Amino acid sequence: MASKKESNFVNMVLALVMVSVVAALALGSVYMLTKKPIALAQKRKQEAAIKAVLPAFDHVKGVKVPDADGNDSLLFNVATKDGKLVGIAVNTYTDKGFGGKIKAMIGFLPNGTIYNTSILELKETPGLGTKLQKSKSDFPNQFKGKNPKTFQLKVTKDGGDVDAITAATISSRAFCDAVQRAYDTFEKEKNHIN
Amino acid sequence: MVSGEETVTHSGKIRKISGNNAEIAIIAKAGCVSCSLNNVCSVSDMKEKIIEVDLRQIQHYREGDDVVVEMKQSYGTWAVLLGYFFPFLVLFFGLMLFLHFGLDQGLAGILSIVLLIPYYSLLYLLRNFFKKRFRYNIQF
Amino acid sequence: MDNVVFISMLVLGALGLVSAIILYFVARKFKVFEDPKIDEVEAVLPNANCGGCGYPGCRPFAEVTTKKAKEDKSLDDLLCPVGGNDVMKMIADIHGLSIQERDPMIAVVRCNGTFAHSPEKVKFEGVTSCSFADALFAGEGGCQYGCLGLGDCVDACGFDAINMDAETGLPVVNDKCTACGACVIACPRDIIELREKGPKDKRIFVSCVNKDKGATAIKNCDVACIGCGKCEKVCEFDAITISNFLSYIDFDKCRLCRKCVEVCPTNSIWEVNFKPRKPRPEKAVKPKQNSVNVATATLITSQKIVSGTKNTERSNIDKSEN
Amino acid sequence: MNQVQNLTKGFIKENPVFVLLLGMCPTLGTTTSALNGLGMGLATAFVLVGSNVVVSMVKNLIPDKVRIPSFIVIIASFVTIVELVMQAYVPALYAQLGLFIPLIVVNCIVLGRAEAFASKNTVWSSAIDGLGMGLGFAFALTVLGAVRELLGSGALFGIHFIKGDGMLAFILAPGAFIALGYIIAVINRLNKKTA
Amino acid sequence: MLTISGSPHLHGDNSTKKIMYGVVTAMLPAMVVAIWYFGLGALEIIVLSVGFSLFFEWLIQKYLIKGPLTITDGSAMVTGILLAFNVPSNLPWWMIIIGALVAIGIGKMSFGGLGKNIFNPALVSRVFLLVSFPVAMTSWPKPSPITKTLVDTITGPTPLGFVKEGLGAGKTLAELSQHLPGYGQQLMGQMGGSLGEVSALALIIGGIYMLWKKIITWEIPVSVLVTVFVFSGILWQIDPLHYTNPVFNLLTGGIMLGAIFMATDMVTSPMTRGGQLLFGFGIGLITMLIRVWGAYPEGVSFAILLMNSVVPLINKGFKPKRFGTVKMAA
Amino acid sequence: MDYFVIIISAIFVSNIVLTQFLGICPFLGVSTRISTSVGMGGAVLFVMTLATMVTWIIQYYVLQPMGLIFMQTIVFILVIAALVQMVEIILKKISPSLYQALGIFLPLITTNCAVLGVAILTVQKHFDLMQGVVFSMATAVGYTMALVIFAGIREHLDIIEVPKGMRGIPIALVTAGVLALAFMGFTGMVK
Amino acid sequence: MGFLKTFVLGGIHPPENKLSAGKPIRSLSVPVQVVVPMGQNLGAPSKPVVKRGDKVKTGQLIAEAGGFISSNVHSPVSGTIFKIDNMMDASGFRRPAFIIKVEGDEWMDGIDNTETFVKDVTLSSEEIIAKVKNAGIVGMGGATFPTHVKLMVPPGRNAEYLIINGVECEPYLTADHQLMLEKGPEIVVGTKILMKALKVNRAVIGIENNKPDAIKLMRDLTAEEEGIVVQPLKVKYPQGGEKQLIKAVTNREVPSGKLPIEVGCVVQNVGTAFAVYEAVTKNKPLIERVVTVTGKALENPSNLRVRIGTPVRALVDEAGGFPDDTGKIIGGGPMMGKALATLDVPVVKGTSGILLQREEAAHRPVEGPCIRCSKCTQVCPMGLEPFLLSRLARVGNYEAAEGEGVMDCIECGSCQYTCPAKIPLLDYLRLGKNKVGVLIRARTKR
Ligand SMILES: Cc1cc2nc3c(=O)[nH]c(=O)nc-3n(C[C@H](O)[C@H](O)[C@H](O)COP(=O)(O)O)c2cc1C
Ligand SMILES: Cc1cc2nc3c(=O)[nH]c(=O)nc-3n(C[C@H](O)[C@H](O)[C@H](O)COP(=O)(O)O)c2cc1C
Ligand SMILES: Cc1cc2nc3c(=O)[nH]c(=O)nc-3n(C[C@H](O)[C@H](O)[C@H](O)COP(=O)(O)O)c2cc1C
Ligand SMILES: Cc1cc2nc3c(=O)[nH]c(=O)nc-3n(C[C@H](O)[C@H](O)[C@H](O)CO)c2cc1C
Ligand code: SF4
Ligand code: SF4
Ligand code: SF4
Ligand code: SF4
Ligand code: FES
Repeated sequence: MASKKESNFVNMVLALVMVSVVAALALGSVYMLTKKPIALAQKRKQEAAIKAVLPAFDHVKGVKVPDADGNDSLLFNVATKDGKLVGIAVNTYTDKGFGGKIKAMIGFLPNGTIYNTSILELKETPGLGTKLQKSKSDFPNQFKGKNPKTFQLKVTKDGGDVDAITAATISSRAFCDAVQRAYDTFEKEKNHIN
Repeated sequence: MVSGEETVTHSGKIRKISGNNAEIAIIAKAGCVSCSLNNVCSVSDMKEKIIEVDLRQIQHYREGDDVVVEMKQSYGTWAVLLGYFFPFLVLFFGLMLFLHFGLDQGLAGILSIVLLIPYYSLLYLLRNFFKKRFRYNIQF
Repeated sequence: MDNVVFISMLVLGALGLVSAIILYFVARKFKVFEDPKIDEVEAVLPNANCGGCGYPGCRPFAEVTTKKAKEDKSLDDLLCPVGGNDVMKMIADIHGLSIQERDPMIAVVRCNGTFAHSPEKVKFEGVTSCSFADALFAGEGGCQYGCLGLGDCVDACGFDAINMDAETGLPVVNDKCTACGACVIACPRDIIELREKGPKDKRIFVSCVNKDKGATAIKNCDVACIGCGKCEKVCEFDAITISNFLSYIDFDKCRLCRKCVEVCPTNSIWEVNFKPRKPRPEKAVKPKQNSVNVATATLITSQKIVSGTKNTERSNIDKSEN
Repeated sequence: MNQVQNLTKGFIKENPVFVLLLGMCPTLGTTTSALNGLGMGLATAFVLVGSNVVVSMVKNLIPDKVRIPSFIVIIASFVTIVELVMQAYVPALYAQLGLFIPLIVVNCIVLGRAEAFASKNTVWSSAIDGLGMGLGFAFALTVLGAVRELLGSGALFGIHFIKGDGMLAFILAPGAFIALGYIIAVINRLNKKTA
Repeated sequence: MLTISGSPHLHGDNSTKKIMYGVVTAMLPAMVVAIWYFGLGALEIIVLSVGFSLFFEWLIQKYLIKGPLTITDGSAMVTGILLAFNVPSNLPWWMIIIGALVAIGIGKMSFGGLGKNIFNPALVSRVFLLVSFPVAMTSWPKPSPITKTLVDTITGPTPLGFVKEGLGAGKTLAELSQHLPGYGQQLMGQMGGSLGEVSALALIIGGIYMLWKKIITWEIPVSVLVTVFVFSGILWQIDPLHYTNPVFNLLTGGIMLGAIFMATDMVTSPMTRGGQLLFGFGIGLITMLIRVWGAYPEGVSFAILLMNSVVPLINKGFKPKRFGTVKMAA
Repeated sequence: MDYFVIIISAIFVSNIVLTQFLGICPFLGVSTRISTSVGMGGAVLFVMTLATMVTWIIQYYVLQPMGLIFMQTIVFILVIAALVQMVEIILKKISPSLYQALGIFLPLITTNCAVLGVAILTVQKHFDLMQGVVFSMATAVGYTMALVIFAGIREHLDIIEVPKGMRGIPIALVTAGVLALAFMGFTGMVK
Repeated sequence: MGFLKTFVLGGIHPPENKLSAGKPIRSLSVPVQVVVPMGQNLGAPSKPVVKRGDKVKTGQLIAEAGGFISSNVHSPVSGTIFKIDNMMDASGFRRPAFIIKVEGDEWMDGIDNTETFVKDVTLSSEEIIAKVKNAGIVGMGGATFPTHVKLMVPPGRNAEYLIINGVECEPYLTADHQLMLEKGPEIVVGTKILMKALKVNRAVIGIENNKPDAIKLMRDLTAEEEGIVVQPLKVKYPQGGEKQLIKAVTNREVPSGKLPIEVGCVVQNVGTAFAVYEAVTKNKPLIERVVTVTGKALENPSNLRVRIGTPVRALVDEAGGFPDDTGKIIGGGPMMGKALATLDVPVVKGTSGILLQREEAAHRPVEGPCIRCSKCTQVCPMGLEPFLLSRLARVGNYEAAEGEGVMDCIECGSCQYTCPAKIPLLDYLRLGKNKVGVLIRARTKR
């Protein structure tokens, strides 16, 4: 075994600095290497979400838009095909979930009809509130093709048209709130887009 | 309480005796006693702490002896207050104050950390007082 | 783009520098020297932390041996009873020393007041603790020296080496015993003794601690030592002494000739791990226990002793029994 | 000890989670399903192997007093690499594991093996050791994840065996503690029997 | 043969068994009400719960702990009945079996059995079930005298759940209260809820019986109920439109059951009277916090469990007064 | 975010130990002394707050502007390790007697996991500095609370006969589980 | 009568079963042989001053105090010292004792063996104490603490109250009660002597309310006496405990670990007061005492006046013979008494009663787990937590047990009596006290 380096000042500083520098070098390089894939992955995720809630398009543009009450802003993903507006996917949210914030993406056709919805982020109870997700239940399907102008975005218990998830009225209500927020903002802003 | 004040005890070992002072190393029992690798888990803390004890009353100890160090519990509470809790207050209220004056967050943060310097200087000035106050002795 | 790599090297390098400097000073402040041999010794120790060595645990023992080895160049009065000679030899090797081999010891229970020999006169109800019962009364069989059978020794043993025999009501030591001595301390009646194991595990001892006069002793337990002195007389090696009506065999002097065993009128001298004797007509009625291993050693004769043993009242030699 | 034993001891006998009780936080925090547990376990295993190898390579260049910080830097580098790679190629899993990936850096097992084993042994045996321990960790997390998933949602690796849900409590925080508690009790019993 | 033992040589005639069967007796009125309103479903739940509680206790003691069997001491029966009292009467049968396993296995035997547990076993199980099967655990059959329930069961919310739902949806109490049962109905138990919690009157009768038999002391139930009353009273005074009135808070939900039968479990409550008062106060307070601001409509179970966890601390803080520890004025 | 919400959330609703799963090792190995648990809480309070402040400043004034966010983990852990040691050295230099008293009183503060976790969470949640400080303070309080409750329970478990197989860690975990179950009652108290 | 004085903390009401109440004290004839143990007091055993074969007279000193806390022993009979040997005592241990063959009943000179009542005493405090010491008087309440030591108030302390303990709170026992009824005047004189010895001017005779005849009699007898009052007390066990009695009578609390004199009180049993009377006025050493022999199966539960050293068997025979279904013989009362292994043990100075329990009553009920009902805590007169202390003793955490006050336990047994889980709490507490005692001794030795 080669003899171990002694713990004197110079050795210590040298060793640690060397280790740090080499580590930084390695990290920096990996970072450079993964930078693109990471960005790509993120973009893909967003695009996938948009794709899921809108009909086919070839171009998408993100616009920040002040929301209906003017307190916050929502991201509008304006999708066009051959330069023609296909629809807008609205990044919306609500704070009224059982476990707090729920983030969702709602796709509106230009006439205000909901094309599809998807959940981006939620902290609801697994097995209950998580049924908001498409993979877990039919709940989100009832929004497809409905126009909030005629379709009351409220659970039936509150006199609306939405059938709540059994034992997850709170989450259902919250989801309605998120859609409503998106719709209100959409209605307000749709004419300013483009 | 009749049984007198509660005390904290800690087993340690006499490292060195010089004159009336004994340096006692106490192996701090890790918070994670359950962890069998705790002796290598030293990212944030020392394994061994050296404390000094006045040996004037009791002479029959030798270096390497295992002893039990004893301290009144209230001293421990005071030590935590002085060593950790008050500096926390300094940080917290310092930050509040600086932010209140509209300083930039980063600056306020740095300044409130800098505020610790006068606090610790104060402790430094008081060190002889502490020396008199905080007493430990060897049990039995 | 490369400058991300560069900056990160710079930042991390600076951080490394600062930490190194801090650590340097920390290291200087908190320098502690611990002999690496301590670790080595600790590694060979059984890590039972039983305290049999007289130190609070294995690590302290390792420290003591290391210190002794350095200062006195000898490990002679240190012994890890659990590890025995083997471990002590390993420790000595670590320090480059040699040790004196020691005869292995084992715990023996010096009471044979089984349910048969010392029948219950009263029934005890209460916590199963010998030390509690000892403070309360003399014992179910009436012998105030004998085993209470509530197993404080069993609880004390960290090696599962001693357990209560349900049939006899006495503790039995098995060969897991490491002679750590925990049971000796635990017994409120000083019944358990550490004795040399003897060659091939053979040993002879008086299985009784009753200091009553013979007549009284025999009233409570028919295998009690009555202090008749026959064994003392017959022993050619001066290994036996009698005091307080109780015989004691010094294991350093005993040569395992077994003469005393034969003369004892109450069968209170035990031989362990001897081959069975050739049956001798007059002794056949009084078969000696002749088990091959210690575990069955308590299965001794349940035969009644013919009473009428004369006991010579001796002046009390003021010598403690061991 | 031979290499095979080195590799397998981490599974039951010296399992870092069940027996040594290390790295409890990720163990409890990431095992909502068998897959998540496996992912976390493998990430940790990678860091373990990587840091063990590097530490054993540089062990003689590093003075004792800066041993720990150097090891931390090395470990943290590997953790960051894992972070970056997972973000890039398995973003969904990364999102699930969240905070616990950077926390690998403070996982006692990693530093513990670097300090106790890699800093004294050859590169090859350090790699084996890291792999053994890492796989043991991954195994433990997978088992716990599987138990929780099975009881909590009636599924295993995402495949459902029953209609509807199981006992949701097992997916939630309390179930993590309770399930691990009983698993450790069982393992203790097994180990005692074989010992 | 004579017996030797330490003093005392006399023993009082109270026993664990007497205490436990005393509790069972005290629960009879509530049981009758449950069966009257919820029908044979309630009976079935009680029988299953008690049966499996006893079974699991026996199983674990016999095969896992290998200790003495104590299923006859009545404590498992109390746990079983209280577990049944804490679930809706239409709970699927297999859930109640899981509940019994959780109560006895996790809540009680893991700690070593009777007297060793820190948490109330029936409540551990109830909360476990609530968290695991929220749907089944929150669908309450509407009570109706026994003749009708045999025909069909309609599910409806508990008054507390109803109010919470309604308030959450932005309605005011004035609108909601028309749909709530009257005080008389609340007292008798004609409202939705777990099968043992509905009739305050039956529970109070049981409580008085236990007080009379000296099975429980007044400190815990009284402090729980007073705290709830005062706390909700204050809120109600502040804003009667959004906070329910104190009487409503006392008569609905599980507060009576909790205060009288579950918080008083001697195993999991403090030893001294001062400690018990604090314990009761804590339960009342947390219950109200959850009722008013939490996600769950009812918080008694959580409150009791939370306070169970601090019982060791309370016991440390509230020691009996030791003789000879006060300085005499001399 | 409202400070009140942050505090309630960090102490009760998302208690660091019982729902976030951070700092479990010291939590499980906690001593049965209640006073030491409180003392440890005090130490954690200071260390967490200080660490959060420093890492927050580094995050927003160094890493982000320089585009080095990817180095967060490595920088944070180094900074935290150094900070903790520095506090110790300073205390020792300034008043040895005070330092010694702490040494006897407190078990090791090996809560790296929780300290680093809180630092990262503070950044992840996009708190501003004051919010971050309040968050770490409340987290420490929640941690202390869990520690103290557990110390009490441990003391109880020490004197009863827990079945052989469950003794030690298993029963501690099950107890923690039930405690977490009870803490679920706070769900939804703050949104 | 809810307003009677009593102590505050805890206490229980076991069934009284005073079977021998109202039975006049009968003198038991002198047996043919007596066994007089050398150690009959709390403290050091006494040292013999006679040899085997010596002739002794009734009341002759045969062993003298072997230390400060020790007492003289006198021959209770006249005859020959047959042997000085180890003889079985109440616990079955063989300890040194005199075996005296009785020959006639010849008393030492100077002892007034008549029943004449002497009222006036003119001795000084020191003389009284010397007489008490010579007479070998020890506490008759059960603790057998040498009385003269109690009478020597340590310097710096001041006795204010003499409390005469006529409580007899133990179920079954009636010896003190009957003694008060029959020897009231003597007890009053004894009290006055004790007051003089202690130099106090206040004495309280505490009697539980279940002995109204004794209260009335003592009231009448002390009506004229300055400074002596009779205090009726609510019936509650263990009112007879020294600290509880002081609390009940004076509302003072003896501090934990301290002696009654700390609060200016000295407590003496009525039997002790009577013995003091006899010793001081008639030079009669402590050679006989009143013993209650009782039990549900006994034909004739009695209060007997017997010589020290008489075999217990003789007492039982006098009370109707040994019933066949006896399961336990208890020396003392059922709450604090000691179980005896045989009837062949002598009556000693501390024997206040012999209680025979039937087989079915003699056994401990089956122990269950503690249900933490806190009943034991509620009844503990010392404010302890028996369930906790017993657990600490069981797991061997004796330091903690000490901190929780295990040494304060007066071993009254209230906790164990009350416990619904039938846990042998007091066994564990005694175990704990033993071990803590060892700890404390080890500590003070250092
Ligand atoms: C553990 C647990 C988790 C829950 N999680 C949710 C949830 O995520 N979303 C939800 O809307 N309700 C949830 N609930 C149910 C609510 O408390 C409430 O009962 C329900 O939302 C309203 O009842 P309803 O939907 O049957 O009308 C949960 C209940 C429990 C016990
Ligand atoms: C070591 C010791 C010393 C005592 N010293 C005195 C004393 O100086 N004065 C006194 O009045 N009583 C003294 N006592 C007697 C006790 O106060 C008490 O009366 C005795 O233990 C019997 O009380 P009991 O029957 O309530 O247990 C002493 C007792 C002991 C054990
Ligand atoms: C629990 C308990 C109960 C007692 N009950 C009596 C009693 O009923 N009568 C009595 O004279 N002494 C009783 N004693 C003894 C007294 O404490 C005390 O020793 C005695 O009154 C002192 O007087 P003496 O030294 O003359 O015996 C009791 C002691 C204890 C600990
Ligand atoms: C007054 C009283 C109340 C009780 N309450 C409960 C209870 O709420 N839940 C339960 O499981 N057992 C209860 N028990 C029974 C018993 O104490 C319980 O099973 C123990 O907690 C198990 O160790 C109660 C017993 C009594 C005497
Ligand atoms: S039997 Fe005794 S000496 Fe032998 S190992 Fe056991 S305790 Fe030690
Ligand atoms: S040998 Fe001693 S300790 Fe062992 S059972 Fe007998 S009396 Fe008890
Ligand atoms: S025996 Fe001791 S602990 Fe029990 S009640 Fe009496 S004084 Fe209290
Ligand atoms: S009386 Fe018995 S069951 Fe009740 S707390 Fe005391 S020891 Fe436990
Ligand atoms: S404290 Fe989090 S892994 Fe150990």
